[in-house]
Amino acid sequence: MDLTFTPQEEKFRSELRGWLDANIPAAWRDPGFWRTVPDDEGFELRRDWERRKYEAGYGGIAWPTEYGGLGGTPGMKAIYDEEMALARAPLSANGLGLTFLAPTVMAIGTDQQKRDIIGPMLRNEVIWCQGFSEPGAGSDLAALRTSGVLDGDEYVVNGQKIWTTNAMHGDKLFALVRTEQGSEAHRGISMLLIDMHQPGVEARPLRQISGASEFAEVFFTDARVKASECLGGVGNGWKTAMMLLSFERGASGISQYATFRRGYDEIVAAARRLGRDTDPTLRRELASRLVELECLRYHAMHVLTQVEQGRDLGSESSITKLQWSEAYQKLFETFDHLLGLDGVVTSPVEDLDLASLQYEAFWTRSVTIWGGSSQVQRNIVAERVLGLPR
Amino acid sequence: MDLTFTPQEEKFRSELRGWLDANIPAAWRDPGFWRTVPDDEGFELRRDWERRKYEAGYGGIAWPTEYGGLGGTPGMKAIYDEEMALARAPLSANGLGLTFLAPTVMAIGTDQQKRDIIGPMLRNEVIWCQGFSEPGAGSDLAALRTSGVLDGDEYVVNGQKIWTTNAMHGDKLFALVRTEQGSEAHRGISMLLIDMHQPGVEARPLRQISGASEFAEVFFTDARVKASECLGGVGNGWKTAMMLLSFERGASGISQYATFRRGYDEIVAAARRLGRDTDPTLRRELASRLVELECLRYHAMHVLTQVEQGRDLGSESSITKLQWSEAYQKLFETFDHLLGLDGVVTSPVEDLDLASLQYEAFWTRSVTIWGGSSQVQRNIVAERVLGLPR
Amino acid sequence: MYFALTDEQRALAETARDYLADRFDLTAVRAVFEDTAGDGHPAELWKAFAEQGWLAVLVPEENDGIGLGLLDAQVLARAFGTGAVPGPWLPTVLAGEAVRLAGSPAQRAAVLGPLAAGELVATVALRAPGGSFDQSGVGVTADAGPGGARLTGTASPVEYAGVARTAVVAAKEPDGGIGLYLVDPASPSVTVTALDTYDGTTRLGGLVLDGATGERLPESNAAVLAELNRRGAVLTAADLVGIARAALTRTIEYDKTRVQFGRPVGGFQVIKHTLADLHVGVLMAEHAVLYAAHAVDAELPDAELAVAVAKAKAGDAAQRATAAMIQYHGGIGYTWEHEAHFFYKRAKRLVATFGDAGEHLDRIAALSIDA
Amino acid sequence: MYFALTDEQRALAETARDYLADRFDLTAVRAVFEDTAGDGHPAELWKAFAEQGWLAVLVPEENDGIGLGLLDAQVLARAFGTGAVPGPWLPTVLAGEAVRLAGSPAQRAAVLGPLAAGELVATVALRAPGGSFDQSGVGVTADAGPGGARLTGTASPVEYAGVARTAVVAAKEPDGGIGLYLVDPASPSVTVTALDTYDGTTRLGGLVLDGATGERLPESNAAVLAELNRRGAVLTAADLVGIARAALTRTIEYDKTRVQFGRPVGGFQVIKHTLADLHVGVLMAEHAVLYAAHAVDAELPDAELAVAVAKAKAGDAAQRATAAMIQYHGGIGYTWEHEAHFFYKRAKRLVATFGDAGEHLDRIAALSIDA
Repeated sequence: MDLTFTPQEEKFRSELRGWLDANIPAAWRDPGFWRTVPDDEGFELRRDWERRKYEAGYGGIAWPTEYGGLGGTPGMKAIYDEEMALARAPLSANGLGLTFLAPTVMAIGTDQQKRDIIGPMLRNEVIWCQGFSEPGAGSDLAALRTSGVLDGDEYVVNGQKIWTTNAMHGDKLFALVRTEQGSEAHRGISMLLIDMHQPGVEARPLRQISGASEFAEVFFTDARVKASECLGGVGNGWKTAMMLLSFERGASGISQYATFRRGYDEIVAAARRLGRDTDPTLRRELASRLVELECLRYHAMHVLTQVEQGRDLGSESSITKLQWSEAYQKLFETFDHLLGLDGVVTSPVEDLDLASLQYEAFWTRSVTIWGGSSQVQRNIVAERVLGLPR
Repeated sequence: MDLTFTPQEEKFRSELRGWLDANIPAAWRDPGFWRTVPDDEGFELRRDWERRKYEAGYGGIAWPTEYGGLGGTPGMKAIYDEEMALARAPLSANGLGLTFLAPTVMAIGTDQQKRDIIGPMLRNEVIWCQGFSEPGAGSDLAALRTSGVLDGDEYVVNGQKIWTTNAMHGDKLFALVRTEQGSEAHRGISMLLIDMHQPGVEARPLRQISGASEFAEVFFTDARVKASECLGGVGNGWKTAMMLLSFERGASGISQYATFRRGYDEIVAAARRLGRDTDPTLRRELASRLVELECLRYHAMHVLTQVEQGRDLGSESSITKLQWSEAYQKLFETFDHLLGLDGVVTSPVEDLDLASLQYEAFWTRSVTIWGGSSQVQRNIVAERVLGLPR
Repeated sequence: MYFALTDEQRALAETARDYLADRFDLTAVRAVFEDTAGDGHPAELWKAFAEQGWLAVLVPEENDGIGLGLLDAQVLARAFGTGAVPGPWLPTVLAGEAVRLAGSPAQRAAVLGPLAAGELVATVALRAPGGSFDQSGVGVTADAGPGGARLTGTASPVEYAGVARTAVVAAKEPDGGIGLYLVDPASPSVTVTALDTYDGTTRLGGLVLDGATGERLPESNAAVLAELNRRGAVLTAADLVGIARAALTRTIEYDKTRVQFGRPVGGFQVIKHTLADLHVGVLMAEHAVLYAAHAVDAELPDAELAVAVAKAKAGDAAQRATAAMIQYHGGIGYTWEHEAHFFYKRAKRLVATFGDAGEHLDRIAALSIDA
Repeated sequence: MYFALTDEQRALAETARDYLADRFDLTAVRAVFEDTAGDGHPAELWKAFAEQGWLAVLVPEENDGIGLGLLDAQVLARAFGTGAVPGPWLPTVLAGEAVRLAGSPAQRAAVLGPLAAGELVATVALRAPGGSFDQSGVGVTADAGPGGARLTGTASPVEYAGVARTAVVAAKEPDGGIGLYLVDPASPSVTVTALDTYDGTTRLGGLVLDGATGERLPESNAAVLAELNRRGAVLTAADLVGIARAALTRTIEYDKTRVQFGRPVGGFQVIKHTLADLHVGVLMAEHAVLYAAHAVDAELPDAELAVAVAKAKAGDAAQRATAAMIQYHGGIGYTWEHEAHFFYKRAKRLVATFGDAGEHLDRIAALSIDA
């Protein structure tokens, strides 16, 4: 057992922390900041900040240097994730591209794709969106119906995607499209790289129960994409998507831990302000939540160890997702219990603003749905980890 | 809303209570009494006591008088159930016969069967056991394999039943037997009435995790039963069994409520003795258990009202079973939490004997398994009450 | 033994349900929900409430009411939960109950008639921030001043503080007792602040009293406050049960038709079992509210226990059912355009109104452990 | 970053598992379990423990031990949980820890060598009935008497009080502090009562001291008692994690083959999801015990928190997994002949040993809310 990082890794942490201290505006540390900024403006702030971060040398931490990455260790990537969360750095403007698309392109993209996609993504010149889910294809992704029909050297795409993060600001979309007409299930699908700046592509924001719009719907009406803009080969879309999603496995949960642990402290502070932090039952309930958060931290160290040892993580990401999403959701149920009727209003007493925590409480209702619902994750754990019959 | 009973019903209650006061020995009121008496002796006490109860006019409360019953109202039956529980009257020696077999015989038995079965059962001259479950047919009762092959005017029965209550003291067994060889699922089954006092029938007690043996296994080796000893017609066994089980629906849960509510008070008393009744969290946990028990009481009134109104109860019994079994099991989980390490030993301090509560705690682990497991009950509620797809 | 609604009560429930379905469905609810600057008090709806007698249900006949009981009133509260209906019905009815229970004949005549006729929107202001729904949670004090009592302190959140013309305010009195006072929120010594809430099916405000004049309800005391809180708890529990049943029914209907992996998602065993458990829980909560309302009406010895059981159970059932409504609609239930959040948010608020689970469980513990 | 057992630790785990599978399987456990009149301390097994070095693991090399850490010791505790192994390993090892932490060189020499060699069965007696596992739960007082301290009071339940030749007894001292004392249970002023328990994988007793002579461990104090309780909690949590994993693995294996309704019951979605959730819970508990053991060994700043997290989580995982073992074996898991009850009962006992969930959650709350 050795829970320390190497001296090089700790040096990296200390430099990164210094850079973040100097470069994240004080206003951003206010938990309410991003909700006060109009959506478009907020996105531009994030895009610009991320570009500066890249220029300072903090882009693609664990990517090979040949792709513009830092060539760092898995430990450095974990440190990076943790420090970003601790510093309240905004979410990446290009998160899905950086996490999923880029490593897939590195693995199976053509040379042209590697050149065209990775650099511009790192520099935030192109913002990537993911086009997987559809209204009729949520947990059952293979039921997707968006179609692409070959017309000369272009596909003509029709259909609809949903739950597309950043779609209002996106430039391109890596989308699963049924390119073989009449095909069913996971056959006949291709991953097409679609330009969103064309008349045939329309994004409409999707408002959530919190009132915010993290997601959007994307409609394709005779949208066009070059046949060469296909990742992983025509008809191989399902296989490509599975590889792409497997890159989630690097994510250990440390970033979630850092974020949720701060949420815990904010909840405690709010309860204290109303004299509700001394209720013995609520204290135990809070403590139970911390048990799950600490387990998430230990689990993150376990995952990082597995990655460093080069072990196959298998379906570990489903376990990580279940642990963080359920713990996060329950933490905010406890927020409701702690605050009682006073949690119903934004400012129950002077100098106490619950808006951010209330917003987050609603957000937690979504985390057991997207990215594979808890039900889908349990299926995966049962079948692939425990070997139970399908 | 009118939660009172009629004057006649209240008169019945008062007389019954007086009779029970006078006729239940003081020793029986000690929660530990029945565990101190050897099994055989205990059974004889119960058999004898029940005979006296019958002779005093308290047999077959809601049965028609033509069958030796009292011809009472559903309200009287509920009062009877409640008073028996309150008085700590022992469980009936012939419970499965009285609850299930008798009304089935009244409904579809031959005249001969009505004469042969009902009177002797009421007088406890014949103790009836139920032979349904098998080692390979638990939740999936239709997978049963015990076979009956016609040989002249008798069936020759081979196979095994399990979870048979009172089998060590039983005289006859109403058993589901596959009388059509090669048949599958619920076809080709008959309900045979088998004499247990023959060389081909052997009962072996089945010890439980509590150490007691409420149940037994019954082995058939060329056991013989007259073809006329078939209830509901040859090959109609499944239909007969479904009718038989439907008579559970009269049971409203009031008897369970009275019993569990007393358990609640006993648990509180034990906790008080150890100074654990003031823990605020455990108090709330206890209170949560009482919420479910009180709901069970209200539900019992609801069921009784439905019965009195002559309404079809449908699959209500699954709801009753889920409510009482889960509430009962959780109540004793709270017993464990309340007593903490002191609940691990039978007598943590002088004058405190936890043996009965500990025994009951183990018993509660079985109630979500037998009589249709919680999983089976939830299937029934989902499909038959909520109309969800099979 | 008759543990059920009467035919008349069932008819009342149907009338309310049908009226709301026809004239104030979820589209109308949405308009109020999204108009956060509005007063959340649609005039047409209120007029209908008065015409249907829904404001008169608990008002005695001598005060031009219908003089029914809490069991009848909970029929309406449940219907309003089922429809996520906005408007100051609950606070108005409870203010009426305060006057009925503790007012002088003159006060009863002055308040109850107009209230039953829909001419008076009223509210109750019974606790301060951080407080519980009992004597200890009262945040206003009453001092004898020239010409009557002067009230000072805070009450929050108060339902429809912005539209109520009369507020029944609970106050601690110099002798250590509790009194209930009729206060005019528009008087200069009262500040009404609109409070932002996520539940658009209501409007909440804070009351700050700075020596405000209050007209005492002469029979009021701590016991009447407790009685008022009990009645508030029963009606809130009924609303929650209405929410819970609506959320469950809508989820079941959706899951019967939503197909994933080639079959209705309602056919997956995990979802079936979850919905079955929810049904049992909602059914038990329905029983518990019926029993509690009757126990209060009939002054049964276990009325206090029954109210606590009903509120705790109804809150639990509603929270589970509305959370499941979001989860088992998949992503669509998480969108603003879907109705799931009306039910989820209303339940979340009401769970804590008139005592959260902790308060009621503590009461149950005191009644069953210390007795 | 290396959050895992070393190869040596893994080898130790395998050796223990293999030895127990070969030489002390569940048939052997059953013999002890059912022999309720016996001392629950199979001599052959103890001899093997000594030979394998399993009693010496925490004893310093200077006292003829192996001098490893709690992380190594928890490997063994986990194996004993996996095998539901009886015998006084835990109380003996903890008594050794008390002497190692607070004993004089002479006491260490006298106790630790024989203990490591399997020649001394010892136990710890740290709380009274109704008490918690901290200073406040101590039920023995020490008074200065002629010729040394005299101990009076009660400690219960004490593991293997009937076979231990030495007991480490915690006592409140006249100055309000805490001391640990070596007591001979066979001395005339000590009464040892065998206590009936449902968990046949151990033997429990009560100690009543009536002016018994105690040899003080000179460095002992309240902090050492807390340290001892922490180590007890970690090793108990490890045992629970072993139980939980065994219960889950056995249930999965059974449900893969048990057929109902034409398919393995492990193929039903409700059972799959329950087992998946259990797996996540057990895995997290495994992590938590590893971390806690290391945190104590390395004296990490969050060691106290980590121990409380590990004990709370391991207890929860074991209780769920063993209850599921009974439920998801169907009726057979409820029979005496099946092994499910060994695990269920052992878990039920250990959940409350060295602090139940409430105690540990209170500690977590104090560390994270009041800090």
